[in-house]
Amino acid sequence: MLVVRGVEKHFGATHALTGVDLTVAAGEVHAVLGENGAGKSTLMNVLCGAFPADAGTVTLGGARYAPADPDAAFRAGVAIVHQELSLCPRLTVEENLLLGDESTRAGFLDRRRLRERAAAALARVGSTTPLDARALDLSPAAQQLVEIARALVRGEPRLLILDEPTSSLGADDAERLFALIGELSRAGIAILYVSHFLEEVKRVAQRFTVLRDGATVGTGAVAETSIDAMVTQMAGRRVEELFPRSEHPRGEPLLVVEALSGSDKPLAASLVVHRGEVLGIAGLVGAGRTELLRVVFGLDRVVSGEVRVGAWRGPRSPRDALDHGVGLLSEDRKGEGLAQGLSLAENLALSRLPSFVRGASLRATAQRWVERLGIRAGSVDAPVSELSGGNQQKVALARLLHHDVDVLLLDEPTRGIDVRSKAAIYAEIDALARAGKAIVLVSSFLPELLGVCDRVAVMCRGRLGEARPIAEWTEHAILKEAVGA
Amino acid sequence: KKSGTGTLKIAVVPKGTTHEFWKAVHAGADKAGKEAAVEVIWKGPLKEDDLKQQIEVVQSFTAQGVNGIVLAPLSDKALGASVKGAVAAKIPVVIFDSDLQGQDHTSFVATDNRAAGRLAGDHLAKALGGKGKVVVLRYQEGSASTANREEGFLEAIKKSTGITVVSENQYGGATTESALKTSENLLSAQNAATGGVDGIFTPNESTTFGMLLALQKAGLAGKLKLCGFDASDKLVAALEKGEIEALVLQDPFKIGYLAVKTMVAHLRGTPVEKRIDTGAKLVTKDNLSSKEVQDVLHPPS
Amino acid sequence: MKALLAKKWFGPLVALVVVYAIFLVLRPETFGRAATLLTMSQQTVVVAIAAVGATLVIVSGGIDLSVGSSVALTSVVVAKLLVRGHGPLVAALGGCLVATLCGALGGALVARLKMLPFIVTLGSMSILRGAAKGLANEQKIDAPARGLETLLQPAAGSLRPPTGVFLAIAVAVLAALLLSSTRFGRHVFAVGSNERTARLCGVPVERVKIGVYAIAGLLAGLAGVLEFSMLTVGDPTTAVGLELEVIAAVVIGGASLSGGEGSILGAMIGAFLMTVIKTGATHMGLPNWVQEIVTGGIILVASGLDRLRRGSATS
Amino acid sequence: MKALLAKKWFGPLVALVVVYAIFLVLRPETFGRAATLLTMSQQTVVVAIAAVGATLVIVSGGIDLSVGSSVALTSVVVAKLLVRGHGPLVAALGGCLVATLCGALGGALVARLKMLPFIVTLGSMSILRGAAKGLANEQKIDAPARGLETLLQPAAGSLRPPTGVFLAIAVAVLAALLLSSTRFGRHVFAVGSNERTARLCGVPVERVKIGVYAIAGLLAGLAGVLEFSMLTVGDPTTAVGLELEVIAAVVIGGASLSGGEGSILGAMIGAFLMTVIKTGATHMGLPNWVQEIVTGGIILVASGLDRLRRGSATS
Ligand SMILES: Nc1ncnc2c1ncn2[C@@H]1O[C@H](COP(=O)(O)OP(=O)(O)OP(=O)(O)O)[C@@H](O)[C@H]1O
Ligand SMILES: Nc1ncnc2c1ncn2[C@@H]1O[C@H](COP(=O)(O)OP(=O)(O)OP(=O)(O)O)[C@@H](O)[C@H]1O
Ligand SMILES: [Mg+2]
Ligand SMILES: [Mg+2]
Repeated sequence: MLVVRGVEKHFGATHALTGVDLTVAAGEVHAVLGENGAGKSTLMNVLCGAFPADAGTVTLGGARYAPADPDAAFRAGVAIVHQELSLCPRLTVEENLLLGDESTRAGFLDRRRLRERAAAALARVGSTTPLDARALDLSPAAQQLVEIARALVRGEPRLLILDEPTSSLGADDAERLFALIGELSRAGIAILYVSHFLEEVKRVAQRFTVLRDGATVGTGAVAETSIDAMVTQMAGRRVEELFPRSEHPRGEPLLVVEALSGSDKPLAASLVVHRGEVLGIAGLVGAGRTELLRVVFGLDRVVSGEVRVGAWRGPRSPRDALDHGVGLLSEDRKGEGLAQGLSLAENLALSRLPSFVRGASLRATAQRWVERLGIRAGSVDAPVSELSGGNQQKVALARLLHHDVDVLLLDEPTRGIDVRSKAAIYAEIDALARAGKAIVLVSSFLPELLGVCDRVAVMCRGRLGEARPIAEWTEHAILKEAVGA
Repeated sequence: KKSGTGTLKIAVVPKGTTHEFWKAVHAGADKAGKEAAVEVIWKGPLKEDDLKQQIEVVQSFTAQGVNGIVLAPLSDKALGASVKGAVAAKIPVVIFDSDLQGQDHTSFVATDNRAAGRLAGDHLAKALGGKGKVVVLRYQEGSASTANREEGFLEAIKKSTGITVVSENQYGGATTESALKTSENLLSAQNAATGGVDGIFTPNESTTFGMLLALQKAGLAGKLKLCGFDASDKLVAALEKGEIEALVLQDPFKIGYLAVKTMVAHLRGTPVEKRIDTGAKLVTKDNLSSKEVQDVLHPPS
Repeated sequence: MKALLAKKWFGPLVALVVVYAIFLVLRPETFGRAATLLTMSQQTVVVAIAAVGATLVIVSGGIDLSVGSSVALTSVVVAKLLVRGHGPLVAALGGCLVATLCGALGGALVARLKMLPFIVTLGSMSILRGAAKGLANEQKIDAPARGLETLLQPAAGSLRPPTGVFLAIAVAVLAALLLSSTRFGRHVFAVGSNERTARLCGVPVERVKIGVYAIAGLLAGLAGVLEFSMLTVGDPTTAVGLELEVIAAVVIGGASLSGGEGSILGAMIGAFLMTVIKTGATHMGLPNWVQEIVTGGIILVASGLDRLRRGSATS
Repeated sequence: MKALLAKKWFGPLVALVVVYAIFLVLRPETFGRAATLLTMSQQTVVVAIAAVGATLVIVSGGIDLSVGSSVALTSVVVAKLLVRGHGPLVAALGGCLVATLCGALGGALVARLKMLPFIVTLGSMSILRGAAKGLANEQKIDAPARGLETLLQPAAGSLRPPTGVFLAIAVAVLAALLLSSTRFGRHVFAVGSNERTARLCGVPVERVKIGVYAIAGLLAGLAGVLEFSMLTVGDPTTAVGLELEVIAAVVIGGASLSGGEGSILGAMIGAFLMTVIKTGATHMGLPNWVQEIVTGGIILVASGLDRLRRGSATS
């Protein structure tokens, strides 16, 4: 069905793809694996016509395939869901869904038909988002579903590309997506699936191809390969334990939140985090975990309640919070976490600039963090938008580490991060706890919560449940509390 | 540092370049230049009435080293320094059209604007029979020559106790378009259609034409007595039709001609007078066809 | 009702009504007359038509600084053609054609060379102004209007608005339909909202941009024809600064200069609001400088209140 | 070398050198004189100083349309104070103070009420112009310059640039340092690049914005003092349209109107480029309309080539 031979792509001096081979059969779900910056998204962008390959050949269904632009790719039957959310923020869901393929009658938009098509596509992915909502008012999960629906709205594609589709989805939505993938592959559609969740890959994919440094280094059947083996291929060496956990004795209470309410969520949330402790917060998408962290940090409006860190009483403003050792990692790295136009070095130091800034020292600092977190970047002076998704996430995290706060509020810190780097980040979190920091970890990835946290609390419809030691939780217990049962 | 080529280079700097008045000045200057066999460089500010750009043009000519500068200053004070600079660089300056403070320039060639304004005022007072309501649509804030005309007009009109000036604080602005809009609003605000206005004074071409258009649109042309300034084909045609009561004409051709002539005379060592008046004429339907008026309207070129 | 409140043009509409009412109370005898309303609508026509084009451009994420020059050039071209003995229709079409070509050319630079709209239209603003002056020999061109003048002149004494006013309304309605009910219109919003996404969704971004600038050029041309009809001369120095007035109307009407947002109705309200302020101030006999302060103040207060209203609505 | 090519101001610098060289070849006797260079640098001073402020504003993601009015108001205030018998220093400081306050006030509206910079400065453009005219009693104010005139006038015959030129250079250097090497400067970039990120990182977004507009006001004031020094009268109608010239200089110098990008050096090159074009055209004896066409053409060609160059560098 799809045969890729020796495809290369470079951006200036960066060689993103240096020789990719890939074969996908009709009706096959084919996983593309690789570490952050390996070139997965670049390959997908080449396949969907976003930019041309510099070398190599692609055939689709036996015919030579070299789309001049995305529209040509659509017409050839290739649909894609991009890694980064990319809706038009001010347009409605319906307008976004049918963008570029509007139905018209006598030159005018056929509104009824448009709504029907949009509604059908949304129903297919199980989204309940109203058609008239504006994209910028949607949560990342809702936007992701709209994007998936958009890939299907023009009719069944021959090849569907999904670039980390579940990174911002909750478990429920992900389940529905897996079911949909099964259905599509049974109908003979080839699917390219990019993900850092190897358990997911195990479930949905039949075959996989591993990229490293822009080249294919291996391919195989999923059923015959263990997760460990995949990881080893990706990294080029064995990766030790995923969740390194050391003894970090719990100290005195550091962050105290009392009956904190935001304008919508959270509702009278209270919690205490001690030094040397990692507190996990679980919940469904839309439960208000993000809002909780934002209110604590002083980014969102407080309606009532109080936050204390030592003698400091807040929340007041992010500046104030940062000055008193509280830092937040945003879940929305594209829209909020990073200033895409600024360089890696500038982004990294932004919250902690000296009165007089020396470019050289900024770069030196950035270089240190690049090495410490294994960030793949051409240069620390290049705009952060040129980094791969996972590497951007690392930069956002590095900023918090560099600021050296005592209380870290981490919202989905490993979103889009490869397995090896995840392990490194978990080790980092562990080390921070040992150093007496207090950490709040919001995550939709349960193994992560169970593997890293000392205590876990579950949030449901704006209300925060009681935080209990990790030993008292199972995945099942968390899910049960999350749905409010 | 006279340029070696022999022909004298004289820069003529008007206040603007697109009003018909300046076109006639240009023609006069060119004619004088041709007669005296000197090169006339005509260069005004890009935007009409832009003081700063005019200063820049004068500075630029000074730096370039022309032989003489003939200037119609947009401000009687602000151009002083640039003129001083030119004179210090051994470039003599003749001022024309509007006056300049100080003694640096060689000569001043112009109409007496205040007297010209009085001419219009006296005529309008007479035409109205010494009573009625009069509107003055001013030209632009800070323009000295038109302000003098406006003051001269007011001075004369206020001598008639039967006449009240009902509006004198509106400015028409630099273009016909802005003058037209202001005129329309002014006419309706003063109830011109129902006898709220009897006479109007406008101090230059663009305000006169804008006001004329407004009157024509409101169907009031000819019913009110409009005294304007300067001439263009459309204004003269309106004068003939009786839509304009009177126009005060300066002789722009003569102004340009004399200004350059004066400069040439000075450069060639002939003594010139400090003040040269070029006069102004009041034109009505009656004397429109007279030879002296026709000479001003259609200068020999 | 809530839907109404959420409309971008609701704030400006309220401002318009309030300002109108204030002047009405202060000067009922003159400001309240039908003739005044008529004059105001006539005076708004040129800005309004140009603002329709500017709305498209701004919604698409661009900006057009050349509209004033384009209007002046058109008025000169029309006058030239009339002087040469062509009929009014030929003259008007000729003027519009020139303006459309200039717009499309600018659009091509923006779309194909990916030059910034601000710079492209700044350049063409200067070029078109120069061309107008050159073509007109740096003078106003007296031309026989051959009936074109009636576009913006009501039959004397009559209160029926002249053709130009209906023309402006027709243009606005058509453009509003274009924006809301055609594929092209949606693409304009999409390009302004997120150009990359639009491209990835197969929107012909370049063609959309060129189309938008060409339409804006055409409408600037139409505005130029009406400007000629108002002045009855081709004036190369007219409409200096019109671009700011036009952009102001569009922005006051709720458009965002970062693209993806804006409404024709809003722009029309914005354009009319400014005429009302100007006219009202003249009727009050306020000196020009007070007028300018009042105009600025109203712009600030109107959009400040709008901000406060929306702020309180969302939070 | 490659780093140099990547600089935003490299393209405009090449354009400047090329244009300068062309005029030098065409008019060596007059354009090549030191006096010409001196005159050009003097004539750039006002735009350059205002452009420094505008660069800050544009980098922060805003825009300032009020700079022309602010310059005019300052020139009037300075003249008024001199007429009242105050010394030159008091007059200059008084003028700058007024402009700074106006800037800060506008900044407060932008930052606190979240009003659009375009609308706020459009309003203040009108208000300040009106205030200038009112304060000046709708006339140019004749004032004893008391030495202020020497700021922009070289001693006759001397080729030493006047103080104003050095002042402009000093302002530019200080502002460049401010932008590149202080926390405030980096914050300005961050706010312009992504305001939400800036807030997340504890950047005091509101204070940064107010600061930026206040500095822009101060520099507009300084430009106004120099304008006075050039005119030696307080002129309420001066500097109409200066805002576009200033923004053009900044944008030609490589800034992006969507914020987060821009350089002081680039803006200075942009400002000087425009003076060179203007002066060169005068020396060539080109009529105004040709000059306008040439100016527009150079703007288009310079930035078009720049686009092509960068396009080929990245792909
Ligand atoms: N527009 C660009 N300009 C320059 N370099 C780029 C650009 N886009 C991607 N790159 C570089 O290409 C390489 C591959 O990036 P890509 O986005 O394909 O990685 P990825 O495998 O999708 O990683 P991730 O898992 O983090 O999403 C990276 O080194 C990245 O920095
Ligand atoms: N109606 C809305 N309008 C604007 N933003 C919204 C809206 N609903 C959700 N969001 C934003 O979407 C994000 C996620 O929403 P929420 O906090 O409710 O989910 P969550 O519990 O954090 O789940 P997850 O992190 O898994 O997405 C938040 O940043 C929130 O501000
Ligand atoms: Mg990727
Ligand atoms: Mg969340």
